Amino acid sequence: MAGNENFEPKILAFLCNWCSYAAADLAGSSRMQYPPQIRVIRVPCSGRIDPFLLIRAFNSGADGILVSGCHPGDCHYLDGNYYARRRFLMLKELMQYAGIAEERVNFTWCSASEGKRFAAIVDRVVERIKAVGPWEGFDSRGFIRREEEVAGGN
Amino acid sequence: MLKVLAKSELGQFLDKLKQEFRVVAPVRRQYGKKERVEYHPVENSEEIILDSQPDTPPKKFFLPQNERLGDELEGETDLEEGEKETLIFGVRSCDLKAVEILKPVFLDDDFTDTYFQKKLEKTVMFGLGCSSRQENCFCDSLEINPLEGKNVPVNMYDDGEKIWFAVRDKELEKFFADLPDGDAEELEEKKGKWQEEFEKTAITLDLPLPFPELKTFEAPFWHKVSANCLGCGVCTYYCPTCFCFGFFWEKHPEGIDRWRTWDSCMFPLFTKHGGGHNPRETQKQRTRQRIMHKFSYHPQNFDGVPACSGCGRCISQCPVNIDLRVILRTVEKYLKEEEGVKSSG
Amino acid sequence: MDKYLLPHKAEVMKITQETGSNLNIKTFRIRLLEEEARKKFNFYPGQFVELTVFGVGEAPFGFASSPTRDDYFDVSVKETGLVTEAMHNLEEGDEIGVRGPFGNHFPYEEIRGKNLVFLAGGIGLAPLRSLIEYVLDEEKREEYGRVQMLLAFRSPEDMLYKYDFPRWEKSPDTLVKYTIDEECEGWVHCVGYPHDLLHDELDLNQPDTVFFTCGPPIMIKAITDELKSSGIDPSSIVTTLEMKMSCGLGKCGRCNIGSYYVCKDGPVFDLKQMEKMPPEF
Amino acid sequence: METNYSEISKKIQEISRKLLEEGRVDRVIGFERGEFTGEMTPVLVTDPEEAENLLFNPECEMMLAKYLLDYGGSTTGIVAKPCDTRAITVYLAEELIKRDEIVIIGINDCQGLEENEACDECGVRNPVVADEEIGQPRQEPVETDIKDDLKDMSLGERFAYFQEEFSRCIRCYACREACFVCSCEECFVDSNQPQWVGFSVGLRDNFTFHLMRAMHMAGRCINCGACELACPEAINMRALTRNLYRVAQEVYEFEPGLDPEEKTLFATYRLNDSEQGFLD
Repeated sequence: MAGNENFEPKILAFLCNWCSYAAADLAGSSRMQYPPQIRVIRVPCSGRIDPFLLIRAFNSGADGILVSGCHPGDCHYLDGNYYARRRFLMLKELMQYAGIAEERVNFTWCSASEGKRFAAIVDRVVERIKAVGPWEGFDSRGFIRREEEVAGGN
Repeated sequence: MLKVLAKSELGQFLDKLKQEFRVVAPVRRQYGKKERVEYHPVENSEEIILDSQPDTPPKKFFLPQNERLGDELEGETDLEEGEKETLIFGVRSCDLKAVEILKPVFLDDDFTDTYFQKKLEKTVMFGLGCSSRQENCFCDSLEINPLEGKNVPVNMYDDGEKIWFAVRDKELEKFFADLPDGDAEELEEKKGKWQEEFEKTAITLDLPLPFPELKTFEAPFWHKVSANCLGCGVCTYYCPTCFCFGFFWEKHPEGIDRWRTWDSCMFPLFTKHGGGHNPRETQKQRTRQRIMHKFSYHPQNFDGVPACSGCGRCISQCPVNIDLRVILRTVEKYLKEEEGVKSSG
Repeated sequence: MDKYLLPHKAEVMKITQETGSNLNIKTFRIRLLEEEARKKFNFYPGQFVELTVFGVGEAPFGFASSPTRDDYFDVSVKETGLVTEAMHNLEEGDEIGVRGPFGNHFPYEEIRGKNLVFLAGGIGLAPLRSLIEYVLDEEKREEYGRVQMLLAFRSPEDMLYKYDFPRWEKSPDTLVKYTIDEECEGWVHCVGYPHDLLHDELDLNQPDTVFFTCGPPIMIKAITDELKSSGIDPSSIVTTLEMKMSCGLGKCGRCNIGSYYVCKDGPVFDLKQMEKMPPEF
Repeated sequence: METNYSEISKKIQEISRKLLEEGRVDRVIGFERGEFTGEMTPVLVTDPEEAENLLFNPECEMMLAKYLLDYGGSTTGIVAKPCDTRAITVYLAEELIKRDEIVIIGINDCQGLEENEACDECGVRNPVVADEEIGQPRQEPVETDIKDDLKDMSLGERFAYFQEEFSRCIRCYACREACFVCSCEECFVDSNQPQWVGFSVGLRDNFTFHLMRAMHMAGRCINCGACELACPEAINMRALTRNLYRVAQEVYEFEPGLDPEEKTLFATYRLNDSEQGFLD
């Protein structure tokens, strides 16, 4: 899967309302340039993100995901991101073991004042995902269980 | 017409059939450490297994687990023109009976399921008489003859060295013209021996079909026979006669496809209302539904024929080895006792 | 070839908001788009249709309007699940899929000349409305005897088809009574559960009366028990059963109760039939 | 020394009969041999007379712990292999069952089961918790490793491997039902609001289902192998959960089902938890 020059990845970004979402805002209002391929979903806390949502993103055809929450110790709800950290690490291991490139599954921390960092992170994530190419889907081998079963409609 | 074929020549014979048919047969597959026999299109005649019951029934050829019904707005899909007929090579009596059980369900007068009908019309089945009892089968307890498949143009027998073909259809005779004739007496003798073996291992079930509905329904044993049931759908998905289904939808850029998929009465979601109420909430109720549907409700609607062909797959595949025969025994015993109480009182 | 498993296209002509409280019910007026299909689409009171919200799913709904209105039909939808929620988000003019009509119907022929009593609870009035409208239709009215109704609702806000009531009340030889669960300000009709009020509010002693009841399962149970204990013949108590239904053809198996498939042999059953069924509804 | 299974079975029968006769339990969950199949099947014994049907041998591959969830509010005796006791420990840690409602008949010095490959990877050979013990506990520890037969594959090869495996899935949910971890009141696949995963048996939804399932297992799965044994299509879904088990072991030094006082993996955290692989 070589990187494709014209490939515009679709990236879902789950951003914590209290930090990374504000950072994205700051990056915007400070006129910092960052790639437009991310679709932002605002969440109340990184600890509130069900890993199922992230798996589901790939089911629905996202090329990659980015989750960004508050730095450890800075959680608005005291320890949401500590719980999230364990979940995300396990999810990352799971996805990679199942054969989904780790470049597609990105986690980071970003505070409300780090607009510049946010722009840089998005840059990096887009680069990483471009490098592994488009996500072909779990069903890149066809929809149905065994091809021969549908072969003649029989 | 009775013909014989040395097993070593099976490949050549199948090549002849393949010119006109898409030939499907039970073949061996290896998954990890587990070995299975499944119906697949034949590539190599050596992988064909005729001496062991396939783990999956041939139901999928008429009622696939997933079937595209058509676009929601555009209409039904048709089978592709010029498609070869499918020949299923070696279908045992139980599975043939299962197809006979499915027929009146899907081809009734009010509503003919064209999807099922078209597939059935495009399929030819060669029956295979059983020469030995399979792992958990009990078709002879349900008055099915394991040696003689019904409604098939060709019935085969495998005696280990040769395959015997009893050809009953004139049109198919051309495929068998080159083969040497079989000695009918020799075959009868073999069949007699196999028959004896079956009789020795038979389980006699004296079941009043259909089961009396309310009396069986309210019987006290249902909790006991379902206590170890996990609630998975294996028994229904491996059953050659289970036909319950559901719909699902696939959105794609060109439209929305409606698919039909198997569903199972063993799942709680099967009967759960949108509002949350579930008429069959417990595993006991769902197990009872499965048994009662097969042996009481279905025979009531279809001339006393139970929706079970005794293939035994639900027993062999069950993760906790629940035995349908034990449940039937329990029902039989209970009904007899009830009858006894009634006549003496 | 008739389409059994795929829907016909139809349009939502009109949407009426029925209730305002937390019981969110809307009535949809639906018309098939294809002329050909519309001509073939003949339904009877008590039957149901499968409505598809494209891309979301399909759910069964009983007809709530009289088949004497040629062009269209009404269904009333309570917001409970995925499909009903999607329906509530539809707007007038939107497309919708229709399969049906399915099931059996109220014995509208057999009850000619008889006295009728309708006992409805909440949205259970919807399938009965189809029959009520049929019976009260100006052309049909004289074919039937006395009509009495006891319509029960949780509260005045939960009343549906309010706009029909004046017309029903004015119909000859017709008695309409209303009740709510709890006393509330400005309410001038009865208060209490229908099975308690039956004897006081309605005249049950007429010969040759057929009872139709529909509502929450617990209400149906209470009413049928009450009627039975007053010595009414179970075969003249008619109700509709609610099961999860999917195919509408008596195949897919989920609405199976005993040897019946509710979607094909029902949803209308009389009490005599129901007493012989395994109690799984 | 050879394990004497008829001896163990006899002990189980004795203990069960006593428990039932004395009214200490309402029922005992154990194994019996099927009348026609000749295979072992879980059974619920309520009558002391029936206790003699209870048997134990290396064919008793099913996990019995899950049946405990059905009988809250009454007392249940359970014939427990060490893996069953680990499952019970997880249930106790999560307060799904009450300790005083169960009587655990634990089997010491477990030799593993005939067909279960997971047994080769299991180091827990004595019950973690038991009320009645059968046999002598094994003293010397068992050195085992969680195997990883896919580690030499490339990313793409692993993806293709799992696609092949999951393409066979018929979504009968035997893996879910056989698994003691799957104790949710409503499984995520049964939920339609939100609908996490489609109902189709297409590869896309199958793969998603198995990923979600594995994620739900993380930190609770004890790698008992029940899922794999239950699967009629012989799908190697344990590869995913087993890997997460190993990661939890290596990264968090966490193994579920050994201590009822310990919180499960995702129910707690440490300030200095690893951030391996996070973008800095």
